[in-house]
Amino acid sequence: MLLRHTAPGDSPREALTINPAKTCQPIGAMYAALGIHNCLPHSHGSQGCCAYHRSTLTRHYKEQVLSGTSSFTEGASVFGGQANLLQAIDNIFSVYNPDIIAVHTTCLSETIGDDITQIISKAKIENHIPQGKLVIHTNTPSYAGSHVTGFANMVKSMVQYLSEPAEGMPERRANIIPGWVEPADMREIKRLVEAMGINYIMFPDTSGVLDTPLTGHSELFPAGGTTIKQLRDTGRSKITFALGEAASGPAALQLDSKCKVPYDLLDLPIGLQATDRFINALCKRFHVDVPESITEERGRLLNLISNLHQYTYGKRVALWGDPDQLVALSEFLVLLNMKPVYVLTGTPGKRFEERMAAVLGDSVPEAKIAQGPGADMYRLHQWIKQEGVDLLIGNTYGKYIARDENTPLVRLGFPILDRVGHQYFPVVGYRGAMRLLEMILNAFLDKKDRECKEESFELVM
Amino acid sequence: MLLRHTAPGDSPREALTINPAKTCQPIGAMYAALGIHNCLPHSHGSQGCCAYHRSTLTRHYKEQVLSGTSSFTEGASVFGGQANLLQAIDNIFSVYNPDIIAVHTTCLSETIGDDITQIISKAKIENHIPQGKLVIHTNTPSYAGSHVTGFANMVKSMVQYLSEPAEGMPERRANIIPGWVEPADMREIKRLVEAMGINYIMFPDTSGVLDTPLTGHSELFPAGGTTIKQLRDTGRSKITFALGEAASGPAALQLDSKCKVPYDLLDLPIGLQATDRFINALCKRFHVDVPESITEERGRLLNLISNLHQYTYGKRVALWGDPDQLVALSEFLVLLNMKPVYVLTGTPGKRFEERMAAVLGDSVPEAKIAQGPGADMYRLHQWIKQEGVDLLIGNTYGKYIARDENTPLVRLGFPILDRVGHQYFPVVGYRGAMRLLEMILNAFLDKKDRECKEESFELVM
Amino acid sequence: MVKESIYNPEEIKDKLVADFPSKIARKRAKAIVVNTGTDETPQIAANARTVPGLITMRGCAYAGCKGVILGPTRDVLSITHGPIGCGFYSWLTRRNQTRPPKPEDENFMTYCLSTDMQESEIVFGGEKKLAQAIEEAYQLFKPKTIVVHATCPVGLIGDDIHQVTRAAQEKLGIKVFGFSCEGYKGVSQSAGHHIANNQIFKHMVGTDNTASPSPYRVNLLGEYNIGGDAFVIEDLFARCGFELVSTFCGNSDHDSMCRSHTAELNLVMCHRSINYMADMMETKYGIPWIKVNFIGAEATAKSLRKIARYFGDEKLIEQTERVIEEEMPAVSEARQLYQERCRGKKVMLFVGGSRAHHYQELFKELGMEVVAAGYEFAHRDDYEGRRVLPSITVDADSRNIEELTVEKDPERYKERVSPEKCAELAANGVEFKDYAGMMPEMEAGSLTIDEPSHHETFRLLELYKPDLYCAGVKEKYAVQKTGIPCLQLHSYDYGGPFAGFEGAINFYKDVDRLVSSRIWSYLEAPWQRQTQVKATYGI
Amino acid sequence: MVKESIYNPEEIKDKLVADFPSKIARKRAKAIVVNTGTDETPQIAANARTVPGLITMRGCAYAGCKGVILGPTRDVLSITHGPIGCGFYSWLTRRNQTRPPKPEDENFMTYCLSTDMQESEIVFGGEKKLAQAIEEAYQLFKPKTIVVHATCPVGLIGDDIHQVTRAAQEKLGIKVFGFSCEGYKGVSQSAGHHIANNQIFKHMVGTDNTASPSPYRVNLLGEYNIGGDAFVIEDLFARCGFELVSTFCGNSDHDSMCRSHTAELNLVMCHRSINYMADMMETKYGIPWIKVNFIGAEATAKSLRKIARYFGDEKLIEQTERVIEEEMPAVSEARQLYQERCRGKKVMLFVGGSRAHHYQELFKELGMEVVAAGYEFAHRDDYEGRRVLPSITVDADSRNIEELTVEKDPERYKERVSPEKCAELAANGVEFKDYAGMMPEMEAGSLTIDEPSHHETFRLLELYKPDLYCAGVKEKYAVQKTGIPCLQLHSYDYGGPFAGFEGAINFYKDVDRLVSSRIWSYLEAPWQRQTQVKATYGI
Repeated sequence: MLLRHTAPGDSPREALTINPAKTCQPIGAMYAALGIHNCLPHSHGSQGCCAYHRSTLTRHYKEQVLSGTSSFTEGASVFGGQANLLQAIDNIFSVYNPDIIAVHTTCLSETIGDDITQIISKAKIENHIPQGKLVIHTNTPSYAGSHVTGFANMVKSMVQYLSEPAEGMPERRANIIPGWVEPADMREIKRLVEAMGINYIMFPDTSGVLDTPLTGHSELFPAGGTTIKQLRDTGRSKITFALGEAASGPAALQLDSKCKVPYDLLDLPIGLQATDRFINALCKRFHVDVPESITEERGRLLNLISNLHQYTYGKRVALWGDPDQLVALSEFLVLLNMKPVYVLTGTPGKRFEERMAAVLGDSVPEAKIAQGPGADMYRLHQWIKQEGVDLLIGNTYGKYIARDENTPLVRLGFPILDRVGHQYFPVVGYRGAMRLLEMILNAFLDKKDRECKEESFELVM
Repeated sequence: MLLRHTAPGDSPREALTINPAKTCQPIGAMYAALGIHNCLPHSHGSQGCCAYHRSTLTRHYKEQVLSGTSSFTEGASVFGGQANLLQAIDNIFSVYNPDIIAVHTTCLSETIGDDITQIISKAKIENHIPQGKLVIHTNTPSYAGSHVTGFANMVKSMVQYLSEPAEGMPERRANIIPGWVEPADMREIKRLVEAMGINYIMFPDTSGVLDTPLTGHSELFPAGGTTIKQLRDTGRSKITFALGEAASGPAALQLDSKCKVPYDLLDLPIGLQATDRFINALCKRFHVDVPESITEERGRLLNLISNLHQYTYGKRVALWGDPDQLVALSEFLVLLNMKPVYVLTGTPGKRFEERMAAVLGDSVPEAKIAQGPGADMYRLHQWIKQEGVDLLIGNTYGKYIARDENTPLVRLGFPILDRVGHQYFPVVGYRGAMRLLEMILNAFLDKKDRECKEESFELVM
Repeated sequence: MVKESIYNPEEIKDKLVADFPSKIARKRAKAIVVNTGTDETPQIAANARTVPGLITMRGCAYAGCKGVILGPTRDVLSITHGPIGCGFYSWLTRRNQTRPPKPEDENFMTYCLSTDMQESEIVFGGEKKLAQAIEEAYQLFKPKTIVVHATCPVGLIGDDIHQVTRAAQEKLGIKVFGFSCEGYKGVSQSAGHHIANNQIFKHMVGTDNTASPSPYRVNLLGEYNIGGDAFVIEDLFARCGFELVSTFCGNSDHDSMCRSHTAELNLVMCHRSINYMADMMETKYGIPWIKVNFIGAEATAKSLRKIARYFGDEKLIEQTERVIEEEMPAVSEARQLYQERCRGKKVMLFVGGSRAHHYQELFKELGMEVVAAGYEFAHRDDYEGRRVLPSITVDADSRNIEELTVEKDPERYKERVSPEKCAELAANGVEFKDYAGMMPEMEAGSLTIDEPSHHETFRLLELYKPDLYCAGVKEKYAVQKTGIPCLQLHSYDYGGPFAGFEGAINFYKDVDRLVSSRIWSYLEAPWQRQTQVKATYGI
Repeated sequence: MVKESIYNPEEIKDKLVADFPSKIARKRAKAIVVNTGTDETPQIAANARTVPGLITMRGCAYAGCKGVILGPTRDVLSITHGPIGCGFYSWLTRRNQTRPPKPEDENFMTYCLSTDMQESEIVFGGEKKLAQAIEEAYQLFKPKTIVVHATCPVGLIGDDIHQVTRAAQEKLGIKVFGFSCEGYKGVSQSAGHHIANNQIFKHMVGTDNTASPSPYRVNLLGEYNIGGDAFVIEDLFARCGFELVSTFCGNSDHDSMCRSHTAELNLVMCHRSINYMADMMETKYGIPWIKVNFIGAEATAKSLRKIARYFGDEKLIEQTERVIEEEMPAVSEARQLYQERCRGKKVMLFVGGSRAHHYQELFKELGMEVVAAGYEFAHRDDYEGRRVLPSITVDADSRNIEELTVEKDPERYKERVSPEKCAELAANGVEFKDYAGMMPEMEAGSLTIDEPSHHETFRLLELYKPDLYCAGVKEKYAVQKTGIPCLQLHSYDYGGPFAGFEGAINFYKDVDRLVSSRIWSYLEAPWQRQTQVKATYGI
């Protein structure tokens, strides 16, 4: 047993987190910043943070992930990081020449109280920032929230720094804040919006940045990402669709209050119902018809669900990850008549438990939901030890539980370090839901094929 | 052991086939006919054939598969099936009202020598065929060739019956004969051709027929399929791209000789190189540029291959299926530095062994290739018993070998009876190759995760 | 529950055939019957030729012989003589499970053997290739028995498989025989059952006189162990104290079939496919037979009690009651739970030659209403009861299936039950050699339809909008496209077992899954609903 | 093979820094050195601060302490005191394998324990939470030892982890101690190694005097069992007859580290990360140390021979030779095969603090040319040899890492080798307390670059177009985008082991895989080739 010291039980812990179901803010800010075209993220703190974030993102994407760091030493930690950041801004613009640097803080710089707004304005005044170039920042203290918070903060900062209000009528155009999803998911959301014939700006957009082709040429800044012009224009769009309350809500709210762009706060379009609501919102807000091709994709998803229903019906699932994913995914699993009995996120936040109760309340009254402090994978495993599940859905760290408990794992969420596909094949939209369902079915059917008695080995399934 | 009576060795057999790697012609003709819009396939023979073909196709697609049958009784078998076929034509048009009936024969009607051409002309003369309706046929004796031959024959018959030569200059348009691939593959080929900006007719086209949405309404004839008008127009296209020599070659040849439409005979676009050749052929013949989006897809495939190479390198693979698939797939596997050591098809034909030798000759000199009589899955298993492989790639019947030998199976080919996905997610084109690679990697990595020693259990892969 | 009947069943009957050409309409109308709810059943046209061109559920004689009857016997090696297709399609596609006593014991069910006839054999004859194939099969598998199945061309080109198998038997010193089950024989799978029964009776039954010491020896006939049904029944028999000599043909093996004539009682499940065997064994060996049904918990209890009562041993009867008592609480609990969710829902079932009848038991237990049912390959007696047998006319298609002439075995015939005892048992519910048929047991106003075509099926769905439809794989996905769930009663949607008490619970669950599945309420997209509203209110 | 040198290395050096602002260019130029191919090596700037804003390979002190040094010890329970990130990122991300003797033995390596500091602790202090966390960890895991790792804010807010751990030790009755390895300490991981070494030496080494009876007791220092390297070495030691007391820190456990002072010889693999320990153990206990290298078959043989020669026992020497003889044929065979495909190819390696040196052995065995190399977190002596130690100036960043003052242990100090013997052994190739450094062993004209930034890396790739690049995960995929394969020398691309004879063969294969992979010749699409032709010929 790989996790041999985990015993069943629900022993209370007040101070100790074991096997977390979250990580810290800055990595989320870095991921979001990568979704701006020609942007170099910058980690203001010790260089270890930056190395850790780059490594984790790289392992997840198997892609180049670049970021600057202020490389604090003990001196900087004591006397403040202003000099380091100014020097970094100089060096980054002269050596790497991005259009924009997106700074996020760390627990180190937050603890010592570096005022980034002030440093950036000093940088401007002292001409550290070349003409036409930009530096923006967000505060991402690692000791508050989680990686999701960091993502949300950086997206909100894009609005704060860049969005410009319309002078007259807004454009007939949608802002799409995709939330923390994969490049392939962003591509898929764009495909759907384009198929609806709706003009849009997606931000951030990591497609074309973290799923780049192998060409024989290395690009510091790949072709993808939301341009600065687009970010400015977000203030002149007619409406914002914010997908995922935790990751996209704050930016949408900010855009409303700064530029008076109203917003629809929607779930991530994972699964049938959330995608329905997304498409329907597009349809309503822009008075366009849904093209037959999308309705057909929806129908193919329904078809697949109806045909293989016997393998999902009544199955108990444990899931962990980020609130936005968990809510939409749980709703989809319930549609498949599966039972998300254990759902847990390390990310704190107000609405998660309420939303989960709404999704699971009637259908899976026995479900255990946990969030924030103490909601870690050790706890999840303890629950599983008390009463097992048929399936695990979550990030790669679940593989230890999967092996110990001989329970199949569908990899979804962040980080996925040991398989490929997540960056290339979407799980959002109807097509994404089909992929999800395929993964779930394969998990069950592969296990059955492997373990059933010989007399129960089936040719047709 | 599920196949406990299979022993290693290469015992010669002259008369007995055990666990075939092919099936009979009519099912291929039925599948091809389903790719015509508003067409009811018709099986001229005993109703058992039709039931078997419909069941097998249904299990593969989990979709409605409709076909008429002449429902021979002993009397018809002795006195000929003309009366049955005429009655069937009557009934089909009056009850189901298709635009066209596509008749294929069976060993029964072939053995008694029913002359379908003559029966159809009698049906015309005697007004069994309503105005504007069509009946076409192909001869598919089950005792010759295989299901692939049957498919090729029906596609060729479409040309023979329907293609009309151009009166003046041909249209700037391509005919695409996709070969025996899945609806999703046909969709993907169409997407690529459309992205190139090339006008085309694909025939047959089972997308929209065997991957239909669940809507609450049942359609006798779903929306998809090549229309009769399109089939007529194939004779007026500038060129034919025939994908897969065995399945698409005969129709292309026929179209050339009947309507003087020249053709490029290409491999199925499975894997990098075959897709390259397909795109390049489109590019050359139509003097169009390849859009950046396709080049990027190609680059993403390359990227994925390069990143996960350590898991495919040197792996021994056994594969079986249809010649067109095997040739292209083997070439792709060699690119991945894998070793297709056993490759086998029950389908007879001239060029397979030659093509395979060209693909594997230098790279995998130890490869065993077999075709036609004696090339069955019992033989394949005997080879595997002599020296094992790391991976099986083939249809569902391979699962028995997979379980006995504890060797992972990637399901590809026909029929796939125990998993979903093949009808919805393409394996052709660059995106399809990424899916193939994902399936191959998952097969290896899942096995490693399951079986490795605890100390070798890896978080990052 | 008040039954709502929106339509008059006679009207529906008319609607079902309204689109057919008149000749076909007349023919099909005879196969559609409105049930009376009494023993007075109207006559139904069954076992008739399929109308060419009408999309049919049916298969062929080869499927009935090789697929159904021979398929489940693990250690009889089948070779299909013909082109490759027939062997391929019948390769592992039925879910008849098998469990050899030891892991190394013979099990050929995973193998598909074929002569893969080529054009030259069609022209010059395939006997030589067949003979060679039998030898090769023998060398590789060393089976006790090899059987050969003929496919369509074999009969037509005049290959004499019986001659070839006789010669092989002599040469190899094992049992080798053949089935002339060409696909064009008869009008459905049913012909193949008959052909298979005949040859098994001739070549296997009675070839080994070793009898078990237990006095309570039974054979189970017409149980094919789909999804493990036979395992459940075997377990019940063992716990009750019945000695199962042989099953025809689920989880079955060669030797037990050869000893099957040593049984004291034959239990017939699927009458349609196996009645030949029961009758012939009665005539030759004096083994009486009773109809049993292990589909449905009540039916199972009833069947077990009948068997125990037949033997009359008090201890046996007591033990049987104990087993039923052990099983029933879980069944009742499940039934109560699932009844709440299923009661009153409408169901149709069109499948097999006895399943459409047997499964009505389970639907009754769930409180569901069977509004229409029918078989795929049944004969009139399966619908109307055995009493109509004498009035069934033998048509051309039936006539060419061999009827064996069986006589009392001079040495081995034994009267198990005296005529007096027989009457006494019958009075106690143990009726020999009889079955009521499906129609008398259905509600008045419900429909019985023999082998509905695709067209009739979809008219039925439109007219009734049932909550559940039961059929086979060819129908399942087409039916579901209409938003009505379809349960495969051939393959149990790859679930099961459905037999016995355990099976009943599985079945309740599966039916609940199908009818309560959330997916059916999502067929319309939100924007489609809006469009409708717009359309209705002219917005 | 004639070496082609298109560029003058001095020119290249200029090109590498040409795009930097002049101040940075001057600084970086000092970290880039053209090798002389002799012992006369120029001075290199190493262990210097990373330039803010330059994209760096480096990590932090916490990573060096918790990740590298403490990570591989299975039964010492680590708690990260800080916000959640540091614990999360160091959770199982190094491939240091572990193999407890029994399946139920303690193994905490799969667990990530953190105090997950929140804002309130930043404001009001985290000591209370830490104390509570230690207790909770003790209750759940009942370990022998708990250690605490400080992250950046801990030092800043003034939490005294040593005070808290001392109190916990008293309360719980087990060993509890802490590491002040805040991420901002020093300039790289290296600071963390030092901090870790100090505390392990203070709290663990020498706490158990139980010695094994074998006279050939050694410790292996600076081997972290990536991909199972230590397993290979352990196996070789066992076969040669060396008794491995303890490894710092691969496949390691608490108790053996506590007994490590009973060894007769310390073997130093990664000098950079562990030299502190070797020196302190020598001073305190008199254990001499030699530099060994098990990367490369020749290097492995040489190292094994050195150990055997140190002990001087003829049987031991003989047995060691026998082991080498057993292993070499397979190595030679593989080397011959892969040399054919790899010889002459150019490679660069930038990784670690000794790996970039060790792996040159393997590339030499393959006949490949190392055109540039450098470390990520090394000091000058790792480049120039131990002899430069006295000339290394201690800067502000190094000065704030504690240097322990160690003295001879009055009771346990023992001279293992007399000065005379020492000289004699040195003459025979067993040189104590010394290592040559990477630069003297590299070819003239090749480059040594300390911690190249992302910019320099890509200039190097452009200028040299090497056949293989070796670095870490952050570099791998970026490098491969240029069409040049990259081997991760931290994680072995998730393969390995690469140590010893077996590891050498694995390495040859992997390098061949990378440089011979077919994919690199397909980077251009056919239509891109055509475009080029068009462009060239103006078509």
